[in-house]
Amino acid sequence: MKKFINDPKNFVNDMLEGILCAHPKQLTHVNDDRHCIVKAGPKRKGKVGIATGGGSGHLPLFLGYVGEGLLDGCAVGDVFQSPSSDQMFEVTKAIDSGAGVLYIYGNYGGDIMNFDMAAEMASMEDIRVEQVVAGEDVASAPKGEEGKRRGVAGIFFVYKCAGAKADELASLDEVKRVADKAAANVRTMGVALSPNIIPEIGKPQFSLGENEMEIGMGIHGEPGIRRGELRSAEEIVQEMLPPILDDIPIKKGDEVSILMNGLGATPLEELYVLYRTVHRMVVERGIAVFNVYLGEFATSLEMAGASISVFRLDDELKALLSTSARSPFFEQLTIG
Amino acid sequence: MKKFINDPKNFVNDMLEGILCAHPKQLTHVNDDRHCIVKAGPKRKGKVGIATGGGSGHLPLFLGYVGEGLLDGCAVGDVFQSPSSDQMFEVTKAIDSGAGVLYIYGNYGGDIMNFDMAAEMASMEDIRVEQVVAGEDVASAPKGEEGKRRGVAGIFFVYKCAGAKADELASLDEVKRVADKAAANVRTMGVALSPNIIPEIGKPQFSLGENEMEIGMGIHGEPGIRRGELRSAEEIVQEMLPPILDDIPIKKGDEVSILMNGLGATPLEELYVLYRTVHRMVVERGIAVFNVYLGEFATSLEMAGASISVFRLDDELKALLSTSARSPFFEQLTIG
Amino acid sequence: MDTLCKDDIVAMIRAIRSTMEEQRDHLIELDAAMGDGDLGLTMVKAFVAADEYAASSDLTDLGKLLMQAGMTMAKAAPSTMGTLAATGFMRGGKALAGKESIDGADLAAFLRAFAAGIKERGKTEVGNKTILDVMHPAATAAEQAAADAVAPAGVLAAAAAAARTGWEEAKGMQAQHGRQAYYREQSIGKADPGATAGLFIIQAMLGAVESKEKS
Amino acid sequence: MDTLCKDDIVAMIRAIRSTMEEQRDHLIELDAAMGDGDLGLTMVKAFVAADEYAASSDLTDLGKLLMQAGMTMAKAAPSTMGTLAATGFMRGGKALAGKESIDGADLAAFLRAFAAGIKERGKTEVGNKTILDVMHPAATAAEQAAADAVAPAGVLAAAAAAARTGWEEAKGMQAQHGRQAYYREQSIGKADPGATAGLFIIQAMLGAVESKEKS
Ligand SMILES: Nc1ncnc2c1ncn2[C@@H]1O[C@H](COP(=O)(O)OP(=O)(O)O)[C@@H](O)[C@H]1O
Ligand SMILES: Nc1ncnc2c1ncn2[C@@H]1O[C@H](COP(=O)(O)OP(=O)(O)O)[C@@H](O)[C@H]1O
Ligand SMILES: [Mg+2]
Ligand SMILES: [Mg+2]
Ligand SMILES: [Mg+2]
Ligand SMILES: [Mg+2]
Repeated sequence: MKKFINDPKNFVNDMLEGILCAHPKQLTHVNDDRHCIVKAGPKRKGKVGIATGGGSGHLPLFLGYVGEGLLDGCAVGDVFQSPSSDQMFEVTKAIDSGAGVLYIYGNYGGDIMNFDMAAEMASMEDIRVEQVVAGEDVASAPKGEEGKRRGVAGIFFVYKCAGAKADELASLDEVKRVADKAAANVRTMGVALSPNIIPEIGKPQFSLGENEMEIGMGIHGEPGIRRGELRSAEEIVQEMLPPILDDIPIKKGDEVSILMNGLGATPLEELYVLYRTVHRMVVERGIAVFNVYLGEFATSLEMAGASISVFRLDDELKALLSTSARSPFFEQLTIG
Repeated sequence: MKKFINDPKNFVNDMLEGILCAHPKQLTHVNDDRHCIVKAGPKRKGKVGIATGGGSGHLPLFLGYVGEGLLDGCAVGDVFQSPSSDQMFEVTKAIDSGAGVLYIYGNYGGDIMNFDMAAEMASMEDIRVEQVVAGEDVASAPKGEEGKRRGVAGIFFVYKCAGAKADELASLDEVKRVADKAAANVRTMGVALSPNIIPEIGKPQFSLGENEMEIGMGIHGEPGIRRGELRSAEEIVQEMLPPILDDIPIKKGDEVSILMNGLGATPLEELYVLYRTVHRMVVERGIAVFNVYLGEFATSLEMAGASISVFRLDDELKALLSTSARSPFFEQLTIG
Repeated sequence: MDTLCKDDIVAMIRAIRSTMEEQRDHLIELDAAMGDGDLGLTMVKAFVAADEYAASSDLTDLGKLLMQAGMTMAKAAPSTMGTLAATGFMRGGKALAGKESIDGADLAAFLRAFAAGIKERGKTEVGNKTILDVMHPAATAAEQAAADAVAPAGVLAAAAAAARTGWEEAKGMQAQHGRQAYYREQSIGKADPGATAGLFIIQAMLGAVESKEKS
Repeated sequence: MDTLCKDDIVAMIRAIRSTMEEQRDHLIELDAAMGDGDLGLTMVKAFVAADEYAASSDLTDLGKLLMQAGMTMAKAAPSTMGTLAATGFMRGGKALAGKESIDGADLAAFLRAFAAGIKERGKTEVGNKTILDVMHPAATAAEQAAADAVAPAGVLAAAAAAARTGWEEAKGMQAQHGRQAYYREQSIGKADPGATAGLFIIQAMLGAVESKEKS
């Protein structure tokens, strides 16, 4: 295990300490617990608070989207572990300004149970909480069973649109409506080339043969659709993209934003090699590309691999996507 | 070699095709050669053009810093290879708006010779060219032999400050002065944990033992200061940071911007674990941290490793660093 | 012996902790086969926390003690199973609120509330290849034994036997929840990690009471 | 034979290409030991391009042909050595501008301009463990031979012998430029990759002329 770490037991804590001292003007923590990250500075009266949460090991997910025009708080778990309901509740209290709080998180058992518990605690303190669970990995469950799908990199679009809406001082119902709409319009699939290593476990989480890839694999090593010999970038995209586009479906005349995401160890160069084919296929179908996000938006430690997310836009989503945003991990100047 | 590629011979071309179709509003190419990348849209009359160039495999270096408030053009070479003088010359012609062109690039033999040749060609066409060669890797040559030092991630600061100055429509001499000043105030050191693989070669560029690291290694695998057993993140920073700070020296009362850079495969989480100790040591010395850039700013394909750059600020550099900037690889809203 | 006192409850939690520590790698392996491999770590974390809490608690209300132990677990190990086990202890403890000693019927009530808590928190049913397929039959068997006025050791023995059968039956089921569900038919025939952890909990409780009887 | 014609020059470039293709892996290895390992790739690229250009060129001006071959190399292989070799051909060719046949003195002039070009472009001196430590003595030996009115094969034989000696001497030097320089004292005793490529160039030129004489 070759990693820049101190005691593996302190990995998450050391990381959080690093994050908090690197970005003191942007992030702080509450309840004396670094796992409870919130935006620094005063709350904006009347603004819906948006919280997320999830395991560590996925930076910039989840806490990386706490920022201006984005989220207000994040409960941080251990590597690939849900944070506790308690921590979520503390974040909830800290970010509520009276307008209620929206939870946006990925569809994982532990997270759901803990956010449910936190929402129960919040309701006992008269904080109104709504929840949007993102699950857009088409490899994780067939059409018709959307509710079983994992949430992966596509949650970025849900954050961005909900964050922009909340910034308009929209009501909790409105922010939730937009988040639901964003979640309904994004689809993702991933492919893994090599495993990651959880510091506390110290050995690879799964194994792939010397020349193997797994299409559809999840960001915790969940099984995909097909394991087989590594193919060319073109063939990989030709296998991955159609199920993404055909699911909603996204078709001729639609306009999309594309997120080409690296899982950790894959160089940006290779993501562009993949994107080249994505672009050609999307354009061939008569779909217009509004913009492209390429880089690491949701990772799995040092896993080599990539995911493709396609986000179908309408005027409302496009406007929300285009506003400026700023977190320590993601900055965007207004588009257009 | 597990990579998302098609024919290894086309790696750079496929990547460039991907980049150009992903960001058509921001980047374009000239002379029918994708290796000659320039900013899309009209030139700004009277603005000094800034060009860079270098081998591929280091994204976001070099072309990733072509953008608003940054550079105007970049000649792109093969993996770890200089682009040709010809390509540099084409970029030079394309970005000159009459105010002259500044070349900013890293201190590597091939690049220097080719930029020299390009400058000669430009002077024959009456384009005034000045050059700033960045070399800030303290591990690559001792104090006193600064001219021999490699340029690595710290060139980001030179780009940012020069780009902001050129945006003020300052003269070529002024832009060069600022670039020289930025280059004189940044110091870097790296550490590698694992090698990279050049697609066309197909096997690791160097080898490190199962539990080895190399402190001071360059981004093409150039030798470092010490190879030895992997230590804890704290010990690694304790070894790397003092030579960086002591070189200028950067001392009590100074204010700095810190760039904690990942070389490719290293997760952001680990960079923050490293930064935690960087921060503590810097603060203990009475140095103030203005801001922190953490992520991948200069990489070496899928090399696992990191580099630390410290940039000593004065009021001028701080103001230039703080302006907004936008490229497909780097966006920054105005700081402060 | 017809009732258990505070020391017995504390010893029970200690016994669960020891079992989890012993079975840590086994649980990691089971979970890694079709999940994320964390179950060994989280169960140890959960029950180390519960044990440390219980061993140092001044509470005489055993229901409250169990509830608080559950809350400690929820903080220490918020994974799926950590949260379910915590919920089980919280609900089970709540069912025993006010009791300073515990008899067979109380144990049955504890297990019933434990199973009901899991069912509600996990939004699941019997037959979905989860810990519920162990805890539910265990609670039912415990209730039957308690109805016959059986003492704690007997109640737990009945629960453990039913748990074991439930654990076997769950093997044949297809996973519907969590990471295991992504494996669909492939999950059939394999032991469910959470069910296995549930079985260990009940077996450890029984073991603690039995070893006390012997001493 | 006292002069070389266009076919001979084209054959010379073809011979350099073949040598580089044969020595590709050897050059990669040499460069990888203390550099980035690209030398085998770039020399092949450079001379494949030069060969393809020369074989299809209509030029009768052999100086111009060599110059253009150099420019082709500069585009095809802009690495340190690619650029230096390209500069060498461009400057060497310039020195022969207008010639439609080439004698021993012309070859000496070519090598002298080649070496001077490298020296200027690389901002270096003899003794810095570079290709110059091969090309400079080769040019000097060629000039001496040419002063004695020796024919092309003899001039190149003298150049190759001096190049070989220069290559040996460079082994003992410490690298001052490029990636090799980062190895400081460790570079002493090892063959310089660029000097090796330079030696191959001269040996291939000689080989081409010799094999023609034999045929
Ligand atoms: N919704 C659910 N209801 C009840 N039990 C569940 C549910 N989902 C998962 N489980 C149980 O949890 C076990 C996995 O626990 P754990 O490893 O903690 O999950 P994860 O690592 O995915 O958070 C499964 O074997 C199953 O017994
Ligand atoms: N400034 C210089 N002047 C002359 N020759 C040089 C110079 N720098 C390097 N060389 C030669 O170039 C060789 C390395 O070439 P190459 O592998 O192309 O370099 P790189 O890969 O670093 O660009 C060295 O062995 C040396 O002979
Ligand atoms: Mg888990
Ligand atoms: Mg090179
Ligand atoms: Mg698990
Ligand atoms: Mg080389």
